[in-house]
Amino acid sequence: MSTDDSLEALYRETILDHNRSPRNRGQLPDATATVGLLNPTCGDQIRLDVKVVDQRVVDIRFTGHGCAISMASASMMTEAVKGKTVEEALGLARDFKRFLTGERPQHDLGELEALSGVSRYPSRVKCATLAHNALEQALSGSPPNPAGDA
Amino acid sequence: MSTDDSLEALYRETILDHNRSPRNRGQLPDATATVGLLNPTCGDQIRLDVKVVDQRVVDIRFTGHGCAISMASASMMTEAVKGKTVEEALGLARDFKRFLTGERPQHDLGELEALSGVSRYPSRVKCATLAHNALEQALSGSPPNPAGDA
Amino acid sequence: MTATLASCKRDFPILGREVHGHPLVYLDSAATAQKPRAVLEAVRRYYEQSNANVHRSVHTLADEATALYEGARQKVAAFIGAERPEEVVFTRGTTEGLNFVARGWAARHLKPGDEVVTSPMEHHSNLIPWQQVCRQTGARLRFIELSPDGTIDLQSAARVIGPKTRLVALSALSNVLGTINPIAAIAEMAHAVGAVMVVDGAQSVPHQVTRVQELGADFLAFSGHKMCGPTGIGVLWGRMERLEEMDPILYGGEMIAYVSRDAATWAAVPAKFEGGTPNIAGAVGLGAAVDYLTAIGMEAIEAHDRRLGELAYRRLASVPGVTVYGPPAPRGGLVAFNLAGIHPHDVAQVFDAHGVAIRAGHHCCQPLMQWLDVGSTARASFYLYNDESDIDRLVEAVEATKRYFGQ
Amino acid sequence: MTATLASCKRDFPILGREVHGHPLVYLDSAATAQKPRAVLEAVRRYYEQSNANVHRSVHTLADEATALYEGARQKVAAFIGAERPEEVVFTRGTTEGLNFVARGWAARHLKPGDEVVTSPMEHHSNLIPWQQVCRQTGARLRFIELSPDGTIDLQSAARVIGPKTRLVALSALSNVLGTINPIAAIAEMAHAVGAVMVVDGAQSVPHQVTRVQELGADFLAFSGHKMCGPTGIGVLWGRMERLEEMDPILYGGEMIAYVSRDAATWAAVPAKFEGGTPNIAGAVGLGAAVDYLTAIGMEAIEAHDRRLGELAYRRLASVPGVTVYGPPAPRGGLVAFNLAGIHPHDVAQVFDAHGVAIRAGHHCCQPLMQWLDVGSTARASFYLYNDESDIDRLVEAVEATKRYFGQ
Ligand SMILES: Cc1ncc(COP(=O)(O)O)c(C=O)c1O
Ligand SMILES: Cc1ncc(COP(=O)(O)O)c(C=O)c1O
Repeated sequence: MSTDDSLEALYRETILDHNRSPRNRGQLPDATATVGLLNPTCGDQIRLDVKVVDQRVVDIRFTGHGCAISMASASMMTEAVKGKTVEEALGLARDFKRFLTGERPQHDLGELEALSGVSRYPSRVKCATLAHNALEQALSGSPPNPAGDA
Repeated sequence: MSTDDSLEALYRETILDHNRSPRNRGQLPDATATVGLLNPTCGDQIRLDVKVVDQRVVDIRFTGHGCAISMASASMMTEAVKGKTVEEALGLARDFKRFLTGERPQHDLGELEALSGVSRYPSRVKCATLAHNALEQALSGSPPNPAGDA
Repeated sequence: MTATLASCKRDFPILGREVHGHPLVYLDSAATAQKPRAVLEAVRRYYEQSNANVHRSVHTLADEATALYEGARQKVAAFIGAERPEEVVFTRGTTEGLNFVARGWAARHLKPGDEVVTSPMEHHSNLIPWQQVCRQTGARLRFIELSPDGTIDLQSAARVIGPKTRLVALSALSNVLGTINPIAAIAEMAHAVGAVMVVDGAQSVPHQVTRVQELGADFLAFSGHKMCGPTGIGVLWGRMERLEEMDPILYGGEMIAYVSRDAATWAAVPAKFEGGTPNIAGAVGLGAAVDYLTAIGMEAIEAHDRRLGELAYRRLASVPGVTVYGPPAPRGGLVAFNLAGIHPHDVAQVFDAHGVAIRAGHHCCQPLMQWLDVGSTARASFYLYNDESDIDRLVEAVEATKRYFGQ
Repeated sequence: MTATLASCKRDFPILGREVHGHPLVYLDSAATAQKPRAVLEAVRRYYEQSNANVHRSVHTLADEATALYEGARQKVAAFIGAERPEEVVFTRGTTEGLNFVARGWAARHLKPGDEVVTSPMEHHSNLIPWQQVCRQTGARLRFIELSPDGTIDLQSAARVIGPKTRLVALSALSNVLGTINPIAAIAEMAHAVGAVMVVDGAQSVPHQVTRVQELGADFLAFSGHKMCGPTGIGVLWGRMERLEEMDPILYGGEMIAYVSRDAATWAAVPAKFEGGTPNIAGAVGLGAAVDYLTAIGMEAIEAHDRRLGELAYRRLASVPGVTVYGPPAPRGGLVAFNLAGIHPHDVAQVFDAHGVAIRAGHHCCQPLMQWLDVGSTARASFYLYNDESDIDRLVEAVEATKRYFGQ
């Protein structure tokens, strides 16, 4: 792969855009769950605030710092799950993690599919899944399955 | 080196003879010093009884079990030092150990020179020096220099 | 790579060597095995194309090196039937693996009055770590006795393994007696009293089909260099629950989660046990060795090695003046023996002059030498690249040695 | 082998590689160095001609293997100016060496109230072992503070090192800041209060002339893989008196004198610390690496690496939006840096797309990241096979990355 191809495979325009202008950035004063996660390999941090009402994610915000992949992934994820039921949101997080190991997603992942290139960069999978792990933890109250963490 | 050359280099006829019929084998009831040594690498053992009168080795005996090299070396050593002064005997032991590392002996080593081939077999040097280490210990009352033990 | 047992010898460059004018007959594989070209090539390819530190960087070489290193872990896991690759911890060898269990698991779990059980046939690496951890914790070290033929006495095992037993450590195959130990039966006794079963697989994993689930072990340690892999790499396999309750041993890079000036938390298993830059090329080479052995077939190798061990035992036993040790059959592919009146070192030296490489000594089993009541023994050990003609050369060397020393 | 610095690049097969259509520029030698053909050949020759277990047998291959292994020890001893080869203990790497000192020396000598002194720039391998042994013994861990430019504050050192200090552990060259630490001065302070000086030489020994006598260290740990040697081999050097008062860590084969069922005594240094089959091929390869570096000349390599490090620092510092860390000069051959608004992982990824291999992360120095108040950094590191054109490529990659992320 040439320079451009290799970068384009990883950093789709959507990703650069979400990285430059993250959606749902901030905190929720009335969050029902807040989770902080750190990626020890690279020092990336995320804080995720979720507001769940009647088993539905009515609002979600994130703050933190990390690479373009992890920040764009967090931004896209918040957009994807806002308004979804807890069940649906958890399904999406798991589906996305499978997707990054090269499996076919069961549901439409929307913009998150722009992260497909990550599956070819094992060292970056952890970046892309950080926000999703935080989401799982916030919604299920338990740490996510470490296998999906690979 | 062919089979015969390689064996002849190590096991001179004198050595096989001393191995078959060791001289000064046994114990001394009136020993002035007795030393037992073990070679942990191969389990060889020697017990050396020395009788020193007026700074002279008037009698010496050994028992033990070990390979042909170690038993022949013990047998030859006892012959070489019997009747010598303590000084001379210690000098011989040290000279012999230098000899085995390929250096020239300062004194005539007599039959012990038949062990010259050992210097080409680093794994056997310990066998050939066991009795000499025991002698040094018996005559000086202190453990021998470990460097010579290599 | 030929991938059949019959013609595999040509895969091993060193076996084309001459020693003292004779084609080399290498009968010291229990000390260390020779390496097939496929392993040497895998190591060279790693260094010439992908060498980088693992897990640490995002560049192409580092990604490749990490994939090769973790790929080797997966290969080893499949080779021993582990449930998850994460249960495979890379070590320097059997010795380090057993010490890890002693320091990381036993030191944490043993209390005064507890008992650790082992046998008198163990290699020093599967004995001294237990002596030391017992001394440190106040636990007591007990021994299963051997039957006169050098097999484990199961009645003694049943007596010794009891409610105080916390850990049982046993080799699956003795490096001196050739005894194939009844690990599954002993593991059952251990588990019945709630003890942990530690298996020294240094001699078994290279020579026998290994399925950790059926073995019944909680921990299994083995060495790459004895199974056609490079030196400096080995494996500690453990059940995930046991590994999780084990302390790390080497503190440093890559085994941590978070570190402040005053404290640190650990990464998940297996990273927790792999502090510092690992032997990456060694792991890659071990992965290639596993591929090679698998292509030849471990069932075939197991049958072959046993056959050679049993044949050599019979043929040596029939030579006047030769004493052989351990059971006649079943046995692994090695035979310890002595020639009456000739010291094993002299035996090995005369063998070497005939191009036959064997080992002489206590084989790191001094308590077993005490049990056998010998200072040391000679030992011939076989592997996939040996055949019956090597046993002919072995027996000829015995005769030559007897003649030489006039016995 | 060319044996001159100017043309040595061609001795390294991997450096002929392309990455994403560009000739590879390898700037990650601080993580692990590339290997010259001479090292790979020495390893291959060992396996193809002399592979056998060391110290264990009397056959020809075993004699050759032992001579090669002990020969490597002598080469390493000469390379660092050790008084005796026996002071060189082979380990897996720096991490294992430092852990050995913590477990074998410090655990035995520290008492409650004693103090261990280190610095905030240490690699986790030179920090966590001391955290743990302090926790275990009741000793206290103290830190020499850094000056704002990332050098050791000698006044702080003079305050912190005092009558309670039993051990001072410091890296000779920081793997992030590039700082060359005043080991001799600190060692003098340590010795004045009767403390032992432990030096992490992971980054210094590959890049600087090392004379242990002048260094003033009591222990020095380093890794073969960072100095053109194989993975899985390293060295712990210690003064003989210190090594003799240190407990063994790995119990097993070859490190013993006598063993009974219940007790064991130890072999002499260094065998006492080399339990189990060592990484023989690794030691042989390290010996070849030492020969290679010596032929090129360590003085020349030291000057070359420093020049590249200082030049890269200046050139990066002059690019708008780039922050560089540590002192401008003197410095070792590495520079940690950040690009404003772009995460180091993304920097390294874009660099990789341009064929430039650097590392991004916390470099196993989380407390130093906390001190620098950054999450992570990018790092370019140089070795004998790099030259100024590689710095041009580095700076071009910085510009390309800024353009790519629109900064
Ligand atoms: C300063 C320093 N100390 C220690 C280490 C650890 O070395 P290794 O991983 O080879 O054990 C490194 C390298 O990663 C280092 O740079
Ligand atoms: C039964 C047994 N256990 C343990 C070991 C130690 O293995 P290593 O030296 O590779 O650590 C050996 C081999 O020497 C062995 O035969």
